[in-house]
Amino acid sequence: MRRQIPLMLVFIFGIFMIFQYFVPHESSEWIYEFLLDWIYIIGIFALALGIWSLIRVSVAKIKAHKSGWGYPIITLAGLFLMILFGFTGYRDGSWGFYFMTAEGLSNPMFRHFFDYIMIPIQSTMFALLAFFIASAAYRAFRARNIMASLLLVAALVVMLRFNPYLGPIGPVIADTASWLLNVPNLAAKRAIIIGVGLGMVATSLKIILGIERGYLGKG
Amino acid sequence: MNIFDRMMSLDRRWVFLLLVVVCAVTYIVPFQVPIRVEGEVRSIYDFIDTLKPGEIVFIAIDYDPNALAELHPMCYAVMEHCFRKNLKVIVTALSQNGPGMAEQAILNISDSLMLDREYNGVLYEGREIRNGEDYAFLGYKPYFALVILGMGQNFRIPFPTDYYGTPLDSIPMMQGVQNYDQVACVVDLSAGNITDAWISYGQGRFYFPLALGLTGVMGADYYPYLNSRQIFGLMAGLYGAAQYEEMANNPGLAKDGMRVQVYAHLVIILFILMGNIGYFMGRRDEKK
Amino acid sequence: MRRSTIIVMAAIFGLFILTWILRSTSLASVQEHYLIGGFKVTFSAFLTLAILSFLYKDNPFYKFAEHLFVGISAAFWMSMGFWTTIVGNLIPRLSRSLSEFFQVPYQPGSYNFVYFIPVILGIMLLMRLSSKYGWFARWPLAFIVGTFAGLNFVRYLRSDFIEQVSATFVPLLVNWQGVEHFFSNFSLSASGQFVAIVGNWVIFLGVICGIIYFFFSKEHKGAFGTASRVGIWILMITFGASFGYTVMGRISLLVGRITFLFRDWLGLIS
Amino acid sequence: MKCRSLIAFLLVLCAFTLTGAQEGIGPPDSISADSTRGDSILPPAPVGNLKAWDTDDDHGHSVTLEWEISSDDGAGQNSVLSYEIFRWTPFFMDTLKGIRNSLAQTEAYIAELQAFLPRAKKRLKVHRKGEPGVGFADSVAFYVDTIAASERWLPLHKDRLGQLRRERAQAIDMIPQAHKSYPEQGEWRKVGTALSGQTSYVDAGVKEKVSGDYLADHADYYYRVDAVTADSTIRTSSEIAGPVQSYGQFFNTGRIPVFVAVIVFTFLTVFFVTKARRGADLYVRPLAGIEAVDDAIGRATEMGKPILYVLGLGTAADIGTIASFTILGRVAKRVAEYQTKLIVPCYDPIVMTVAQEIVKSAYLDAGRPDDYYEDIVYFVTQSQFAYVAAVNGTMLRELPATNMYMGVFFAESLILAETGALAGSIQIAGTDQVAQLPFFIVACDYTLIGEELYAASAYLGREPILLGSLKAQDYAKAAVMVLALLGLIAVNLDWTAFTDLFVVAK
Repeated sequence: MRRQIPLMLVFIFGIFMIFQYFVPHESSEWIYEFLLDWIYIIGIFALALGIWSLIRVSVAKIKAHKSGWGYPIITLAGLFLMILFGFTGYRDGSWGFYFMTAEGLSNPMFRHFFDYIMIPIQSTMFALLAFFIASAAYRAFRARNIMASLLLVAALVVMLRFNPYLGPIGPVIADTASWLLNVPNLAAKRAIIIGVGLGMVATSLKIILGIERGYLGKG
Repeated sequence: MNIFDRMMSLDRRWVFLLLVVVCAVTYIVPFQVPIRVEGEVRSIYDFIDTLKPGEIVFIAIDYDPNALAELHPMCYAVMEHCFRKNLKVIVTALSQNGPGMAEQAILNISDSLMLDREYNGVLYEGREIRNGEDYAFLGYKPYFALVILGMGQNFRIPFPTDYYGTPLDSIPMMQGVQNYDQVACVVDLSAGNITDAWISYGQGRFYFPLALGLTGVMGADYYPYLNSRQIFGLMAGLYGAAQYEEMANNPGLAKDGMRVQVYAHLVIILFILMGNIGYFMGRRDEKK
Repeated sequence: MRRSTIIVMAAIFGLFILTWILRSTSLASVQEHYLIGGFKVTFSAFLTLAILSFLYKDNPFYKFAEHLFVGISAAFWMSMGFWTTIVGNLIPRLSRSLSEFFQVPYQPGSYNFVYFIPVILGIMLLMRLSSKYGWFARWPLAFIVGTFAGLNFVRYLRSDFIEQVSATFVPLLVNWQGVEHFFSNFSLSASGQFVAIVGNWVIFLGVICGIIYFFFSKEHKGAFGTASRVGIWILMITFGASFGYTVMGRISLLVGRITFLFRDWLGLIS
Repeated sequence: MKCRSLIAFLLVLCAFTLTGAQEGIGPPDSISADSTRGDSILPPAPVGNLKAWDTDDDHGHSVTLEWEISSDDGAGQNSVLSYEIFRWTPFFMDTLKGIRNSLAQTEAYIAELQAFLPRAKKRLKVHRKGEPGVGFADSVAFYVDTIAASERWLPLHKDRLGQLRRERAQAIDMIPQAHKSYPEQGEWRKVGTALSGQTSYVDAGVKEKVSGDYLADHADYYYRVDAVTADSTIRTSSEIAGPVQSYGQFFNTGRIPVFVAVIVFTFLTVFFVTKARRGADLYVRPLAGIEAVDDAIGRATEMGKPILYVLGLGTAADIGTIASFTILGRVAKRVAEYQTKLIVPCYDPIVMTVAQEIVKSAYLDAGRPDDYYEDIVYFVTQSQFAYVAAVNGTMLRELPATNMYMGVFFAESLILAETGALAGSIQIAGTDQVAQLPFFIVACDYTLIGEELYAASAYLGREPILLGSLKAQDYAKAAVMVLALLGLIAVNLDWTAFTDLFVVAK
């Protein structure tokens, strides 16, 4: 009962979605749209579970009083402040349970926290990639064997494609780089995508048929 | 630990430090890097450079502000080149969010034309760029494919008036200018499918010389048109724009960006080479 | 706390105040609330530097930024999810009085009752918190997994399988106009016929060798092994080239942050 | 005072709509002569052979038109710039449009009144509390009156709304009937434009009945196509095509190739799984990344350090994440057996829920339910870089012996892998995101490339059933190679009948 019903649900909805793909009729589209709407709604309930988990882990750390126990307080403070800003707002001369108004977000603090805390941290985290791409290249691009050498040479050629100090070999490098990016790149990506596609299809089928049930907690 | 081991196992913080210093310095200090110019950009420059004063270049600014970083440098470089050569320019903006941005670009370029400048050893005196005499800004109309087709008959069909509401017949430089036949070439700067319309409905039907300025990712898809001679030139991305600036001897936004890129790439390549030299030398020592 | 830590902290706090004042004074002629404006920019810059300091090593400033970011972003997505999905999508279909409370237009319809199902499934999911009825949570999970398994099954069969296979059908002799034409117009230029032909051969053979590399149930020996090795070589070349190609975009991101620090915060460049 | 005039205006508007004022029927699209044209154009030749039919393989509400281009398009006078498509529309459609407009207006008024009432009541309270002064009695009385009036109007408006909705539903049902009156009580109206050179147009409406773009099924439609020159007054109409009805289909014939693939693939999988179940011995080649998993767990145990398992940014709907779930199950079981610490930070709350379930059962299976605690798997945040920031911190503070990244990853792949390398952990990655593979390959010790991620669950479990499905995948790959070869031959011999088999309708 505890395992059979979920497996049956998986089978029924999986088969339905496969047939739905071949039926263009309106009724089939309606059901499809309903199902996708449902999933979004369930996702929000799950988010409540997530927030609960975040709070519990933070509280546990604070209680344990291990080193760095103060930081989870910042997490919780940020969380509750932002929830407060997100759920209350000022509209038409009074504070209340608002979010959007015709002019935009009803609570300016929500906007400020987004613009001046989330955005700078987010873009700086993203910008860390510039450093990590350099350090990864330095650390890993060693011509140890054929495969590593191919990786290294291809990367070097592409990185040199617009270098102005190469003299007569410059144009050759640029042509080679664009060939590498257009030809072998296409072939390899297509091979991977076909493989990934087959893997996805096979895994989906195994899920629908109840062969793969690792996601239910048993292998 | 000998020097080769050290070259191999340098603390990555040195990599970080050198990279950030190089990026910041090359960004702030305005020195020039040479840019290697490729044939497809050179042909656009040469085409415009050899036009006689008074001839008309049609510049289609068909991108939104979100593609501004890559395409604005091209717009600035090409349009300033045209004005310096005393060519006349017709500008359209067929992308919905583009007209305001295009107008601002024209005004900025007009401002910089007030100054005396020397390019490629030739002194160009500053002059005032006048709307209606040096350029006509036609603005935006929906259904770009239809607009491009209509302009093949007469510019006055899709644009009875220009962006500012002046009838085209009252604009001095539009006197006797009916359609693409009176235009020396069309330069389309675009980040989307308007390019395809220019190729198939514009060039494909009215046979005017067409050059493209595209974003970096789009570039590769349009090389076949170069081979089939449907377009006579192509600039792709920041690098394409930097090449035009290089030809025009007028360094701008693109060359600023490329300066950082060239040196940042060199730093990374340098570290890769260092690691490998250390690796090979270290292995040779071991064999001995 | 060690003495050196306290000194560093104090120095950074001092710098923060200093740049705040400097930034505010430069804003004074432009903005009405220049003190607040200055604080906002300075705080953003502080957070930017806090994250960058991670490159040196883990430190209290990074920890501060990290923990703050986690809390705020979790709440951000929760608010967005609540207002867009629950209030925007669900409530207008469930209840007139709740719609009026949230001031969203009520959307009556004859199939609205089905929207009670995701609510029930959502509540089942919340039962995870109970140790006794936790297994009910598997029902909504099964629903989601099953629906998407069916969806993905046909979707990837089309996009990743049929369409990719048919994209591999390429002419091996591009623009073939006879042997004589081929040799008389032979050139190694990037746009020439020879390069186009080689390109298509590489694409076809590359795809085949790449697929051979992914065979699991056959030993990679002999000719099969050679093909599989060629396959992984082509994969490696591709990975190297993609890596090299990405560098440019990543550097641009860093330049974006440098612009923020030097122009928007310090005002050193215009 | 400004507020007062607004309210009064609102009430007048309410009364106006309640009287049932309908938007007047506008004049048909007028065609204005283009005065800027000097030279005259002759009327072009009309398009030929206009045909109209229900669009194939769709949900209905759409009609396809096809014609032969005018002889003055690209040839002859070369004067045709575009084709304009006209549909005969009964005047009844204007009545329907009127109902739709009134409905929208009524809805807007109700919303405005509903927003106004609580505000006005609040104001009234404030005014009553306020200092009695000039105009005090006036404003209180004013608010009392307007609130009373609004409360009176509101139910009336709501009734009107219900009535309008019923009217709209009836009117929509009458659309097919109204089209029967052709050619009386209606006129030709433009529905779209095709550019010169084009020979077809799809008049696609939407299926939502409340929308103004709704195109009813089972109604008789008539179409006409005008060849239009630069001067839009100079045009020539075609012959009329129709009547034509649109309707939905129950099978999309354009997707037959996918259908065949579904059947073949399902058959292959079922066949090999059954064969494997009967005990046939199946060989699988070794995968370095998989063999490293066991070693890595052993290493972590020896070092007394934890194992970090990152499920990526995928949702429970992504197959990559589901493959990762299965691997997590195996890893968690070994970890429980070795009594090593496991850390699983999650990005998606549903993924977290599933992962908790999996790890819990794995500990149960390993016979160590007491070692399990809920916070092995925890939620961080649903924001990409906040999640990365937190995982980075965890890596440098907990110093795990092994980091495993399995599932769906985006730009964060390299940030995670480089930080992990900095912490000195052994790193095993696996993803189906082609764009991120280069970074994992470069920065991690072992990487499962694409399909290998899906195969990993079968490898780790060594269950014959799962291995059987690997065999099916290999046969499908062999089929791909054969098809690719055949397709190649077909393309080179211009054998389009074969390549057309692979064309799938969107």
